[in-house]
Amino acid sequence: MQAITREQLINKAVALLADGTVKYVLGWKKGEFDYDITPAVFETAEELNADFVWNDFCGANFSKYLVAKTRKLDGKILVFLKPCDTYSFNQLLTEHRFDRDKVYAVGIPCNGMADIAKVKEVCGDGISSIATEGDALAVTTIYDDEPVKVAVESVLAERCLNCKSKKHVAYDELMGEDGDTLDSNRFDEVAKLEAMTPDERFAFWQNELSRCIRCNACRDVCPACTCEKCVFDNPTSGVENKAPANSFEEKMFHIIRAFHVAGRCTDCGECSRVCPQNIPLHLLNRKFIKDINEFYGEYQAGAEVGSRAPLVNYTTEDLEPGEVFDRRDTNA
Amino acid sequence: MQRIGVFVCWCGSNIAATVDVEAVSEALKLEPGVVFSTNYQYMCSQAGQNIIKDAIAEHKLTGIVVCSCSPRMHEATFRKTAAAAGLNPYMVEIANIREQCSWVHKDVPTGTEKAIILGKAAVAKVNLNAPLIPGETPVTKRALVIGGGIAGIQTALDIADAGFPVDIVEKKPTIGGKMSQLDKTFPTLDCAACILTPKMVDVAQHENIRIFSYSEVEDVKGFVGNFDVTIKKHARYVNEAACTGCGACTEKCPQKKVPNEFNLGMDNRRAIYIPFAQAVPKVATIDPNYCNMLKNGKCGVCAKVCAAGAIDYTQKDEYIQEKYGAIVVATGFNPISMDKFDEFAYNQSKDVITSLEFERLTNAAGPTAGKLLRPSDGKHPHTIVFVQCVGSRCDAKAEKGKEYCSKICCMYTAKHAMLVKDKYPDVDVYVFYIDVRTPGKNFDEFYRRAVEEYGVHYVKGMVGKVVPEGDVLKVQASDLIANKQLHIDADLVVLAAAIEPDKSARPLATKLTASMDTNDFFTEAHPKLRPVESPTAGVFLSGACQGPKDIPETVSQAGAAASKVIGLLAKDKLTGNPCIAHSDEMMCNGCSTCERVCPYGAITYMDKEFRMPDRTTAIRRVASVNPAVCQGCGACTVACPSGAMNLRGFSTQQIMAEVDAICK
Amino acid sequence: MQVNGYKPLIVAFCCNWCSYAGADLAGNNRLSYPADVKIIRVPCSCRVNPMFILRAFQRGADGVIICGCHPGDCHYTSGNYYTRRRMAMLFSMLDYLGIERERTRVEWVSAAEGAKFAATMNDFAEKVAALGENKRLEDLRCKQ
Amino acid sequence: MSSNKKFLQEELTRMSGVNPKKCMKCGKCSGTCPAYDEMEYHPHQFVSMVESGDIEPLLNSKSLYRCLTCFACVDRCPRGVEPAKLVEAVRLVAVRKQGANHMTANDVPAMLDDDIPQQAIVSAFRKYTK
Amino acid sequence: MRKCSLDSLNAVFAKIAEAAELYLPVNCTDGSAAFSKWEEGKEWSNNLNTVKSPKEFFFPQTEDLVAFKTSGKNIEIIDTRKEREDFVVFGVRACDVKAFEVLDNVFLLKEPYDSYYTNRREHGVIISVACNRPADTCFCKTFGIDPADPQGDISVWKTADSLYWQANTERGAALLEKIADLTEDCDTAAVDAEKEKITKIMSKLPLANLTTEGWGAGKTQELFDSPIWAEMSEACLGCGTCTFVCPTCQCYDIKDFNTGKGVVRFRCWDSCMYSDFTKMSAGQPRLSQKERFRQRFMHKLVYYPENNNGLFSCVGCGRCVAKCPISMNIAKVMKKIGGKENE
Repeated sequence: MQAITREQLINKAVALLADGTVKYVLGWKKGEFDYDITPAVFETAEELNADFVWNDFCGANFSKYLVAKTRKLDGKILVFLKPCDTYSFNQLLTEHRFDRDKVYAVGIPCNGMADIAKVKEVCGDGISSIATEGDALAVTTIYDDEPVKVAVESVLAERCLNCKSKKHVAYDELMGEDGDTLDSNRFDEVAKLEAMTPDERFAFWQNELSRCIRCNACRDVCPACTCEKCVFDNPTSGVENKAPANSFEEKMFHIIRAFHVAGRCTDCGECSRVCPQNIPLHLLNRKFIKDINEFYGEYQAGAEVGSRAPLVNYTTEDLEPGEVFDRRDTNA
Repeated sequence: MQRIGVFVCWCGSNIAATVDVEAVSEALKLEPGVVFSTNYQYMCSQAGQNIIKDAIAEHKLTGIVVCSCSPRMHEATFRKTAAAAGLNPYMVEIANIREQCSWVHKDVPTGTEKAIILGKAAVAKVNLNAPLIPGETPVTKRALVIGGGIAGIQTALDIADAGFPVDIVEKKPTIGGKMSQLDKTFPTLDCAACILTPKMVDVAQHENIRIFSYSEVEDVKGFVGNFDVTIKKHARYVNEAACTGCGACTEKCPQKKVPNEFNLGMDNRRAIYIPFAQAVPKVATIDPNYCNMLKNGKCGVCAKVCAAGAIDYTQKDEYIQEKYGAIVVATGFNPISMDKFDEFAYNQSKDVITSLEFERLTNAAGPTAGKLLRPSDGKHPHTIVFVQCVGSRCDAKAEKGKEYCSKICCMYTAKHAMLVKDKYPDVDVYVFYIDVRTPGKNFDEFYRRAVEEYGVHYVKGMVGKVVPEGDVLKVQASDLIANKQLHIDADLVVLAAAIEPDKSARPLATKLTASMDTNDFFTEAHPKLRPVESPTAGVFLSGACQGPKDIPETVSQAGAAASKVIGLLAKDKLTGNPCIAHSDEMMCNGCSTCERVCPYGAITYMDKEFRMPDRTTAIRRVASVNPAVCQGCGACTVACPSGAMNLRGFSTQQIMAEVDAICK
Repeated sequence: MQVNGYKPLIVAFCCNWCSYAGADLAGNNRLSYPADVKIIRVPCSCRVNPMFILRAFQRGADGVIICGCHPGDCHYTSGNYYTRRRMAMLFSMLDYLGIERERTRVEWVSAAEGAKFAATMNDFAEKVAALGENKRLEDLRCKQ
Repeated sequence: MSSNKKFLQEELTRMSGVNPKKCMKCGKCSGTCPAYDEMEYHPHQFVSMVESGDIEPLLNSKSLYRCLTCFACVDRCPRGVEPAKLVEAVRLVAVRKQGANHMTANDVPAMLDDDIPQQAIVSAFRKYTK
Repeated sequence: MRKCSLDSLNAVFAKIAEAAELYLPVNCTDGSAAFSKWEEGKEWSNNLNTVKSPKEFFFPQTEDLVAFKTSGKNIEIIDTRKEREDFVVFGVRACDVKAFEVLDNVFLLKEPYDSYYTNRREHGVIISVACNRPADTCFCKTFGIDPADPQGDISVWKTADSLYWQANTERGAALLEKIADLTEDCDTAAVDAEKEKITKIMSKLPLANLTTEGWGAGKTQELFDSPIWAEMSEACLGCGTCTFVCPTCQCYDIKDFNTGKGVVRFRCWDSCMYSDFTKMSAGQPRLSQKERFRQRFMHKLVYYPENNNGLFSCVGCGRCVAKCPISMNIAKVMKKIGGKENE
């Protein structure tokens, strides 16, 4: 259950529309089911009242939409930002990717978002409705007469289980209580992989990346991937490629993508959320984040606007590329 | 599609001995775009260049590949050749089949195979070359000389005499540098002050020269022809224009216990001081670390005695902005610290001194008014031991001294020995040496005179230790020729300390983006062919900042640096390197990533209206590269995630084509 | 260079100011190193894009080495510092994906270090040859 | 150089870790040596003779047992050559030969003396024997 | 009709695999299912659907078309086609079987036939299986597909303890013959009961009442400029997930890969959602995401039926519904038009 209610958000949005602060509202729109929620732009109170939703399935990070929306829209837009979204928001501002003056950011607290795949693992397919009842979800399927109660806690998305921060780092207005940054265990999985032998690691990634269908969902949803044109789509870049023709190209795409967002990735986890093949792409990004923290000092992309990302920075005392391994080997 | 000509050079037998040049030119004939391929004994010769020129005309070549020696050697030559034949010089690529092939591989099949691959890579690259036209930038006709020693003075005078304005920045209150501290100069034994001070006066009076003494370079921006320099003028608490240099203040100042750095601390000066009688500018300076007025507001004697009213306790550091077309570094040297050489007891006995201290001791203007007296008790010494190579020629691992030979010690030690014997023939003088190095006009003759005419004892061997005992210094040394260990009771020991670049050089190099070697000597653009230029365009080197030098050498290098500066300032416009970064605006995200890595600040951003792919228009922030500022390192090209940044001459596509050609 | 009968292909990216000149010096001094090493001249080691490295592996390279000026000596003052970070990160990632770490290397070679250049290439070629063919980052289409 | 000499030379440089070629023949080692006058061959000669392969005289010289191993030469050598380590290595080669011990246990009682710490004798015994 | 017990399934698979390569859905490490070549120890997944549809067997994501080898300035053209070995795909759902018909209409309707597709089609035997547990995202019924009665060379029904086999084609019959030893004749009673159960479930599905009303041949003029496209495509990321998991999407791009020694010309799936889809020298025909979004749904629900006797090129498998990163999908689009536009 989320701390702020749908009604509170709608009231806020309606009020800001009414007093002319904003002309548009970027929010979550209800879908066919109770969990297939789509980001949408609302312009009136009627639209909001009819279709706006706020529940445990509002995972989408709106920050990236601001790049296109502020460019196109003729007025100010209200955006609701969960704590993790605010990091992407700041990172995009650092990179001058949208016009801050055209955005009214409302920070909203988040208790973590549920992963529908995990719900289905518990309740099976054929869900006809999901209702929030306190800290649980009441899931009704066509196969069961009685709704199954599932604790939200038990079906939280991986990124929410390893939430790094409940603190908003950017907003014009904050609703509800602000939280703190958290000590998460988000690097445990990375460390587990690091502890494997190279052969095991190779086998692990071969298995994961071989499922890639190059749908580009990870890239297209990523708030760090806002390039006007991605090098992989650009025939003149020399590395254009459209399909994972073989295991090399799967790796090429994901390594280069991770490298391009290294130091800029806020670890919002959208890439893994949207991957149709459930490839744990966040483990690539987190590897870079972990390395950055260990090699160059703790750095959280998006924590503040204008910070200098580690890969566009240096010290004269940085460790040598060869020492990277010595360091890990002695740690291990 | 290009029409490429391939020219394989034999380099006599340098290439042809290990590379089948015929096979290379034949193989490359089959590469895409190649319409002509040949080989010749010496492509760089006039005849070879004519082959290229003729082929360009005959085969209407749009690009050429020369398989020859390193591009560092003859790229410029072949570019000129191409230009002479009407081809854009940047349509030339060199395959380095000499230094990186024929010279490092032994057998013909291996060499030939590799040469063909290197040739293919060059062909692949030239297929993607585009004609480049260098940009032009104006030149600010003013030079900056950093350092006012003999190197800086000579450079400044030469430039100024050619009619260009010059500014000298000197961090001490006076120009003159180390030479002003010397007594006599080898090999002619004329007095340093007699030959230096007229030059200092020339500088002071030259209409084209300004002196910023007691000043340092704070910041350097810009690039060759267009440097923007901030000079920090330290507050000297004396109005320079008003001060007449009468010296009244320096006599009345009650603070008498300030170690006199000009005499290396062997005597004292006042808190307000003029370093030496012939100082330029001859202006007093208040030392804020000792001045009672500045420290606790109690005193003000100097202001009272100053007839000119030049004292100004409220003076602040001043920052001066100036534009320069060229910068000459003349930051000089210092003797190294003797702290790590306990065996010579430098820190234990006042009678163990460095050679520079010895210079002051024999100088008529020095602490003893030129009388050779022991610093400890002012007695006349009877036995003097000179130790050479203290801290020079050391192993890097020993971490005590410098690996290089300090070059000047052999000569000045001979000079010192001779000066002693000249004034005090009764003194026993020993010089311990490893080698006596005297390559220079009249140098060896000078050294022989010390031995033969003056009877200086030159001992091949090294002093192992010096132990102060009572009022003598027990010197233990080896005499390698006699195969004996010597024990000498000396009254004075003089250490020929190694010299090192001034400490200000390293931070200055960073500001100038000029490179240095591991010893903090500035690196020259080419050790033989461009010895007075730094690799950073527009930055020149004069004197000991580039390596140990004696005065004649320093002066000649100073003149050489000046002539380079004059050559630069004589131009109205500079043509730049066209191999620079450029941004594809349609691809650019305006994210500032490239700006953050650019070491030259060459990238700026602007908001521009664009027609987007979906036919809408949008205002986007995009990067733009200042072609005059960009030096073409390519850091931005990798930082740019969208690949909007590319480097002309080393484009992503060209490098990938080379990779592909090599790997196929 | 052959180890167990395998002759590797090595791409060396050398910065124009130091390492390329170091390679030239190795040539001047006739210090031999395996012909399997093919040098690509770049203005600065910071011009080397990770894409070039992967590209080389794709096209059949067995090892890629990047040579630049010693830290602090970059002709462009800071280029090799960026290289150092970029490559530390990239190599760490490649290792994370299970790709043999010995296939990639960064080495600082000055224009004066012809001997170091040759020694580095000999050592690198030997280590790469010992690994055998690059299987983990290969593109079979390029090997047909 | 004969193969035996060469072998001995390599053995000595390997054991000592000293590269005699680094010596620039300044003589500072001998200049600093407190046992100079006791030694037939002086520190710089050790370095020079090992470099030239002229090792036999060193092996037979009493100089081996006059070196105090005070390491003054090691500390002061500007080239980092470390002559004392070379002397030590030559000494080891000498005493390792069958019957070439410089001291025997029988020599010890005669040396016992209130002025010499017993430890010095013990360490000398260890040093001069196999 | 033949039947075998679920316990003997492994033996049956082994028998089939003797005759031809056998593929079937197996569980992946992440809990989803994917078609995989059967070998001893591999178990048939309980999942309703695989993430990637079985269209891959006939129309793989990438396939080489032809190769060119260069030597000097000569180019040699190499036909890289190879006759496909016989293979069997087991466990294809009714919707996916129907999807083959959609693909056949594209690749095999008129000469020149697509020889790559034909080759695979001729060598593949499809064993479909009825859906005991349809999911909330299923809407095959909308397109007249009956998951209780799947088509294919052989249809299979699964009950609590047995598997029932029925051959629909000669190829199917021939294959059933090969496993005759492991199966026994039976009547259709159990299957009929199963079918009834499935039909009942189908009526309870959330999308059970979704119809194609308002869509189909001849609707181009009416729907093309509808304002819904802008609204529905608002959040579309322009990724290719929907197209790549879709069993009927058949667009591909042809690309050349320079191997350094020549060129491999290959085709790979393309997505109309991509900004460079069908890009030509003059640019791409659909400039905005709205236009690209519209293209996908108009193609499936209007243009394709117009050219193929009313056959829709959506089979209601629900993959895109489940996988769209922003939960925009064909069901929402159909409802929007079917609901508001036709009121």
